[in-house]
Amino acid sequence: MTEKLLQEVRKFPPCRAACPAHVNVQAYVALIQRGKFKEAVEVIRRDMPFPAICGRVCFSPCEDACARVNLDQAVAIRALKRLVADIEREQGRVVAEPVPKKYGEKIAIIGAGPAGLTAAYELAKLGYPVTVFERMDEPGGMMRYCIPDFRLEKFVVANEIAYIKDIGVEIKTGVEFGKDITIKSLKEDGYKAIFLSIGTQLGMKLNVPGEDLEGVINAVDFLRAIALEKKITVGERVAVIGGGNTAIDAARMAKKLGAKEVMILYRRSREEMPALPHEVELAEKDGIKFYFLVAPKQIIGENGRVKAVECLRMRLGEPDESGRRRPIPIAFSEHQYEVDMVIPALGQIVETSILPPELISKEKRGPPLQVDPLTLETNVPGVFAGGDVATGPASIIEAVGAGKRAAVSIHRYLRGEDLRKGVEEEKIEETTWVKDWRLLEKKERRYDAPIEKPHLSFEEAKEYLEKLKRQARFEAFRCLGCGPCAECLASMDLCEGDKAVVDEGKCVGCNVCAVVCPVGAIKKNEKGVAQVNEDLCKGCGLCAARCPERAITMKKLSDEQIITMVLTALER
Amino acid sequence: MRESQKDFEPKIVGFLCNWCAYAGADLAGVSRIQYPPNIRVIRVMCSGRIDPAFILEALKNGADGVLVAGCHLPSDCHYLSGNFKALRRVTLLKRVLKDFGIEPERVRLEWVSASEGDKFAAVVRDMVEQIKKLGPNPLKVMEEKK
Amino acid sequence: MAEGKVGAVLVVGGGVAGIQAALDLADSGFKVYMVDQSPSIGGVMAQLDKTFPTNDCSMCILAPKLVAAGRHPNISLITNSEVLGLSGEAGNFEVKIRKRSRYINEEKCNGCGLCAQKCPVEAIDTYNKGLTDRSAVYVEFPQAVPLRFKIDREKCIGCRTCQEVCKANAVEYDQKDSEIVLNVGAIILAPGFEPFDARLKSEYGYGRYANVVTSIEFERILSASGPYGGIVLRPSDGEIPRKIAFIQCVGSRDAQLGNNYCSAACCMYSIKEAIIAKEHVPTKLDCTIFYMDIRAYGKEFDAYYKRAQEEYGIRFVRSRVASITEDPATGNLLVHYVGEDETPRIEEFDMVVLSTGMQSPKDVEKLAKTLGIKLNKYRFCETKTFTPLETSKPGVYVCGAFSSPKDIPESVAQASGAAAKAMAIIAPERGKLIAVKEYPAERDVSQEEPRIGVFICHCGINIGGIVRVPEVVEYAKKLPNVVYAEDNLYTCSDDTQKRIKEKIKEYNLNRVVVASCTPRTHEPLFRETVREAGLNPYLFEMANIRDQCSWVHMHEPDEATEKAKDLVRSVVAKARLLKPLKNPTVKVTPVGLVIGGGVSGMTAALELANQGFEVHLVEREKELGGHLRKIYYLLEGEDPQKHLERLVKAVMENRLIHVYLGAEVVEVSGFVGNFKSKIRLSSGEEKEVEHGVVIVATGAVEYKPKEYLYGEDPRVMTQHELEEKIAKGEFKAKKVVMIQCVGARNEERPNCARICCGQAIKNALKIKEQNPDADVYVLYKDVRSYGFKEEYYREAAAKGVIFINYSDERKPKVTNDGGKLKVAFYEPVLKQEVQLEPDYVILSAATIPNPDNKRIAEMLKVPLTKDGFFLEAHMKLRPVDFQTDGVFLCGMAHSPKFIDESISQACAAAARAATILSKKVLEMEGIVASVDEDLCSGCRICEFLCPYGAIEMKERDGKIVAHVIEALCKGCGVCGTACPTKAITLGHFTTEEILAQVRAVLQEMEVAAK
Amino acid sequence: MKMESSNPPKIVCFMCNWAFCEEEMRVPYNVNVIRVMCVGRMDPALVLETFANGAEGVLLVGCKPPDCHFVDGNLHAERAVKMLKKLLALAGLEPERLKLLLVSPLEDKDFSRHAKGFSEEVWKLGNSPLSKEEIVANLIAAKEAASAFRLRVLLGREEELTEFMNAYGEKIPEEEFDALLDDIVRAEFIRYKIHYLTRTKPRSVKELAQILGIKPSAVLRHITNMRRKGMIALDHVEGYTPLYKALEVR
Repeated sequence: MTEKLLQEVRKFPPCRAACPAHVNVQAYVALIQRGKFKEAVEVIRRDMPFPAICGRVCFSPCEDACARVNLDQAVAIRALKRLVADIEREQGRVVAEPVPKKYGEKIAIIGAGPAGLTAAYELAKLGYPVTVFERMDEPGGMMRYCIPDFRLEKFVVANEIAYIKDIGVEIKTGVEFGKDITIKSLKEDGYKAIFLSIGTQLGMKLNVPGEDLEGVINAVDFLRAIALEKKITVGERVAVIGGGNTAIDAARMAKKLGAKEVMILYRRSREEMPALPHEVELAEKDGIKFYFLVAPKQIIGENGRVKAVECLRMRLGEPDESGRRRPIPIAFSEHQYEVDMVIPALGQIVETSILPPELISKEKRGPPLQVDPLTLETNVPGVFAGGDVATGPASIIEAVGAGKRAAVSIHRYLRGEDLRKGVEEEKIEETTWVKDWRLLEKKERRYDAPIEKPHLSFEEAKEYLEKLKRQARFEAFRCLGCGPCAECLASMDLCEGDKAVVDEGKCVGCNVCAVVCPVGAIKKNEKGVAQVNEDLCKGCGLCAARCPERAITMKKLSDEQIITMVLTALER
Repeated sequence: MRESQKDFEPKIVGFLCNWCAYAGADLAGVSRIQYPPNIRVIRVMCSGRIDPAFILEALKNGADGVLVAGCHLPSDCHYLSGNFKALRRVTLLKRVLKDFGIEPERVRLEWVSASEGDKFAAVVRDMVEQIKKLGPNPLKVMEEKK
Repeated sequence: MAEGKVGAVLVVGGGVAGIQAALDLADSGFKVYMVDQSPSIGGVMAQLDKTFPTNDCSMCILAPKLVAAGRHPNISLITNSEVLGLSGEAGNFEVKIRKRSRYINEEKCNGCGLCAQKCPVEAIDTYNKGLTDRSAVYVEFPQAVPLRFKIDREKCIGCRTCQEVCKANAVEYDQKDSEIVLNVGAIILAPGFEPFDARLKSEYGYGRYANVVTSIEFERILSASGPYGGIVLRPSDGEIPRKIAFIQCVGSRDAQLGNNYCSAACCMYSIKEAIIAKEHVPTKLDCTIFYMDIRAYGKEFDAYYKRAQEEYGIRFVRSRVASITEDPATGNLLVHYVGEDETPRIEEFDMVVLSTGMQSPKDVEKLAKTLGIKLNKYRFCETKTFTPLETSKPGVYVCGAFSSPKDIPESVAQASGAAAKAMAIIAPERGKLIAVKEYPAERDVSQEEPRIGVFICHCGINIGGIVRVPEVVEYAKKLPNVVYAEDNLYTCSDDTQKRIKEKIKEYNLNRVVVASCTPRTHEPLFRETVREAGLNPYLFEMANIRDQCSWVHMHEPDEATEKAKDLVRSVVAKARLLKPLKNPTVKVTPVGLVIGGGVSGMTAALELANQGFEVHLVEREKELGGHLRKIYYLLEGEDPQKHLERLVKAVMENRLIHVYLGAEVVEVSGFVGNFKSKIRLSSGEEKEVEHGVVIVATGAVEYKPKEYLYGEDPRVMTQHELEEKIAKGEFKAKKVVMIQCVGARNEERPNCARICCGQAIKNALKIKEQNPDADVYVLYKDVRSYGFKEEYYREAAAKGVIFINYSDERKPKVTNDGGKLKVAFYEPVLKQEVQLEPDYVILSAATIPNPDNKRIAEMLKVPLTKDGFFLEAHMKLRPVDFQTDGVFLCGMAHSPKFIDESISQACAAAARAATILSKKVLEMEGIVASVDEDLCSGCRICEFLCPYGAIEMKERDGKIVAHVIEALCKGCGVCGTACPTKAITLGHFTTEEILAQVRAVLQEMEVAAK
Repeated sequence: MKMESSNPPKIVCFMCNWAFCEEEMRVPYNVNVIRVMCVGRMDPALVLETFANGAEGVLLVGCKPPDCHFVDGNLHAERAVKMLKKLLALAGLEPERLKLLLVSPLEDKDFSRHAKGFSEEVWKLGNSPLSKEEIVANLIAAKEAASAFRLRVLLGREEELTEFMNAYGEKIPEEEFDALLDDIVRAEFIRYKIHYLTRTKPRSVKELAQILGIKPSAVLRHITNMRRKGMIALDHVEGYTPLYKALEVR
């Protein structure tokens, strides 16, 4: 599927174009409209292996790009994905049969995070024998260890990874890269291509005095420890420093583990917070206090334990290269917060020590590894790298995207094809088609399943699921179907991209077709004759029905065809 | 029966005077009156200008029928008396045609005023039917035989 | 406001009168603005089917004038507009005009008609008088000028279809009315008339009964381009009527409605409609005309009336119809009338036509107020007998039905007359404002190989929709000598004209062929373009692949495409042989010769002099005045003798007019612009003069009766003799009998003498005035006091003058019974013979042609009518021109007429003459005959055949050969066909060219290998 | 008397792609379902041709606003059906034989209930309309009227003119447009009926008036307009009665 994706110039609807993994949103939403939940999941799986995970934690760039934003509210794409994935799981896990091996070359994937697992999944589907090496005991990387349970249940992660195992990916845990295995050792073991997707390991240091006092623990280590059920004592008053999702997760986890008062200190303002808005709301609902434009100057300890943290007030200056405005400390604005625990959550960095020297990039600034952003090649032939390790901390969906691109590069590398063909920055043409927004009727979002699932009895759950299904179909109906044919496996053969055809001889250019067409796919060209834009035409046939000169016919469902069906129906 | 009547499409040459007959033919066009496409019109300023030599030339070159059309007698002619001269010449020519073995009915003289679009169409329709009955131009038939 | 005089004229009204005035002015070098309320010009005449008395198709004679006005460089048509305000004075007016919005851009629209075909909304077709519908975007009739469409804003639902389908995107829904200000020197009013609304005569049931129609509606029913396609049908059930009744004087001669005047033309057009109706039905049709008096007063009118009775069997019933009721079952109409024998009768007819009279235009008060002109009591424009064309405001003239109801020839004459008046004011400004066009030097192509450019038109979809035009273009490219071929959306549009000029330069073309619509309307346009590109205009030919191909073979696209190819091939074959022709030019002597010094001759001479032209006025008598000498008083009360002195004084004192009294023109030679004449003076010797035009104003004489004891008994005299006596106060009588139609409307002279009824009533009123209790009897056939004279007829009857009708069979007898004068006649009402013993018997003797006419006719080689009056070029549209160019006619020499009509015609003749005298050089039509002198055997057949005497025999080095006077040759080509040695041939239609066309159209030309 | 299964009326149902997915389609045998992309796809001429081919009832099924996948396909269908009912009435069929059913693609599950209900209604209207030869002629005339430029451009523009604005920026009130459409539908139907009647045999105005049941003057007026549009021409005259013959319309 990925191969096909890269070749032709891709005309995606805005949602699919915005998604780093180009998931065929329109297809599965169309299937949901028809109540075909099982087929919907299959369509998602064609593009990425983690429907349930992304359904829960993705920052959903697709919803921001949804054309419906011009009208009322974006279609609840992520919620729908989550629902179909949950339904599939509720109705018993589908055991996928393993994909027959087509090629002999063995491939090693280092790091079972979203990037690594996706690459493995894709390469397995292509028929390669793939082995994934994972340092931790369980595969999943950040998904397993970093995202708290109340956002992403462990069994969900396990379930999705199981599917990948089913199709034939071998996952070896407890194998540490750089220690148990190295590039050289793998090559010797006969692995023809290696994909480094070890993500980021180290939390960024605060670089303020008192950082190594007791009671200061990095957010990732804090969450990983909880995920590994290690005993963690949480202080009475906890201060979390940072504004990303990890900070929110750590703060809420601390609250859940009994902390009386949890506060988040963030050096910029609310708008610049990278965390998802509704996550921030949930945190506020949990009682977590936010202090903006504040940055730690030093951590004050009392006999080795944290007693307070002294901060400076900030004001915002010019935007830095990431586009966010640079915070500038205001002199003499020191003030203290009495806390007994400090959790820095400034983002992760790669631990360069475990990287083989030849891969480390020469420049000082930017990510440690020297990776071609498009083909994910490193300077060592046969070795590819992607995910957080190459780009720095990013979202799961971006890692999945990286995994897919890596799979393609590796496949081409092994097959000896040119890696760059058709890969220059992806030529994606966004098609947003609705002609007159005022024509459309405002339809409120009908589906907003709660993030956390309420605890219900079995019957309640069943009935609740039915209700959710019906709401989901309503919500799916709000999708405007921007892209050309969505290959949504619709069973009706009718819908195979029927197009309108204009007989130029008959057309007098009265332009009724342009008035009638809901998608603005047919207009008069400069020659004064109607011309169909095949990409936008949905094949609804309104123009053919109204054309005063009957100059327009439909390729498949033409008038003659309808009449023949009528005649056979009436046994004439 | 010569060539079957059905698929024989006669070729007719029409000499039309500019002021009346040609204007009548135009009116047939303006009022969209349909008539068979067998006629090919040649415009002259006055029916008096139509020389019997033109008619003979047409018949020699394979025309199956020739229509000469001018202004109504006695006073419609833009040049006062051109139509009288046309009447004399065509009547005389028709007598001569018999000796050449050509049916006189192949040459037809009609008066069509500028407002008689219907009449012009009717004349063409009738002439096509008539020539179809007569069959193709005997000169042409002879030549093909040679 | 430019000071001084402005060399431009505003013509208000685009009917036949307005157009004639505009053409005369424009041809004489003046800028003309023509304003018309309706979207295209043509007025009521465009709605008529045929015109009396010649039964010409109205559109066929009007269309050339419409096209001429539409394309004349000096005439600007401002249609769909009205006059708002006027300021300034004669010679320099400022007029405010409101141009109402058409919702279509006039420059862009080229009249292809696609919008009207596709418009879904239908509206009442007012042009066809509501008998059918038209679409909301329309043009009034196919030959409309300017051929620009208009959107009927009330009916249009704004569905944008027309805007979308219009290929020239000319539709502008947001177009607003606009106002323009014109600076003109004179104004001519020709707004025409408004037909009387027949609903006001409710007793006739118009508007209630379907089969009662007005005369103009009947014209549309008769017309071949009308709703019924030229067959007379009853609107109620579409059947062909068996019996039609025509009812005269509906809304005229009706004191009760305040229209106590006669509308002058209704009698004649009813007779015509009856005749044409009979022709337009394949079945037997009886027509009956209910009338009070048949007023067939004009030239050849009575002959037409007689033919209607005898040849067409039309029944005339003298009776005023009381009322009409309808038999609902059959839709037939029951006409209640009183028969000639006074018994009330009811007769059933299938259809009734109401001859509605003429009223002044709808919002005439507003127009009069804005222009500041006085209206008479019937709301027509007030004029006087001696100034029939002038309104109460100097510089503003009037012509046509707006001054008084009149028919087409009178209107056209008045129009030219008004043009003369207008010219007189701004004569010094002549030629200043007109666009004189310079053409590039003409390229000599005689040595060049023919290089033909072919332009094939789509005409929107009119051609392109049926004929596969690109295929024809490819075919044309392969024809021999064709170096360039292309297709255009609209070949006649302005941008394509530019393209053609570019292609002529780019491909060095020396022949141009356009395959589009009919040359009759578009040949001048393309010749102009070719000439502007430096080529001789005659190196151009057209193929008609629209009106005679795509439009008539709409269901046979293949055959139509083949035919288009044949036509293009045929025209290309002709184009190959085309030779350049030059328009012959003739120099013009700016002097006029007027024969006859009556009121007409004097007026014509004065009008020409006012425009600065020298005039020779030749009068046979010893003094000027002619017929006017013997007229002492007028019905309208003005003093004719005073006006006569004023006229004679003006003529004698005018230094431009050379008067020759007691003189005669004995010989006239030469042709238009270059006449030479010999005048035998009273002294006997002959004087030779050179002049450019001749105006015949020889007047007419009173018939000296032979009947009714005239000449035997002094008590029997003619109206003129009576008038002289009354003027001298020598007439006293107790009982007087007048007998009408003496010497007229009989076998010898079938036509009416027009003015005797007027004279009889005038004298009768004079007698009653002097002696109220005198008994005056008038024995008449028809009282023809038409127009506003009707009022005096009613006044005479009111004052006790007894009018008694007699018929030809029972003519009155005058006997001298032993010294006692007796008049015996049959009284139709009492139904018995009656005898009177009057003191005097007055004979209304007819006015007969001047006996000298025959001599002058031969001298000028101009024809006479059967009656002996002069025969004009075209009775309707060229009443004062002769067929031969440069010779004009006015006054009673044309036919008997009243003084004001003579004066109008005199001014008209002057205006028509001015169109020639105003030019230094006359350019004639290029298509003329030419003689190959070696082949000419001198047999003179051509000289004898030429209807225009344009061929004369000349002696050329010992041999007598034919020679063509190019100025007189009209280009009919008859001579070329008759010439036994083919020595003479017609330019642009040479024998070789036509033969080439014949060969090409028949054989499949071996396409030159290209 | 209840409709037995023996003589149910022949029903043709045109169903939009989004209404009633497959499983909900238990359909009685006399109802033939034809799937189309959108109910708006149904060209009025096709519906009339369906009747002309023997259908006793036509059921159009589409999605209830606002759920039409093609935004306003269902609204266009509503306007087309409104006009079609006028044409059916003119053609002598009971307008109830045509029904537009707009369902919610989500809630409505049971199509067979609708199908049976409609069959019942049609059955009550009596036997097949095609039994009367005259009705066949009417249907052909109605079909041609519905295929002519005039009606179709008005139908196509109706929404734009009555919902938004026309070329002059005015909104045409619904009733006014309806009245105008009424007249035009009647006029076009009569003209195409005249055209149909005079195709084989030239006929006179009186004869046509008698067949059409309208005043001869109205027939004559229609004929003048048909002449103007090149639809009819004078054929010949018998006695005092002109007879007209149809011209093949391009």
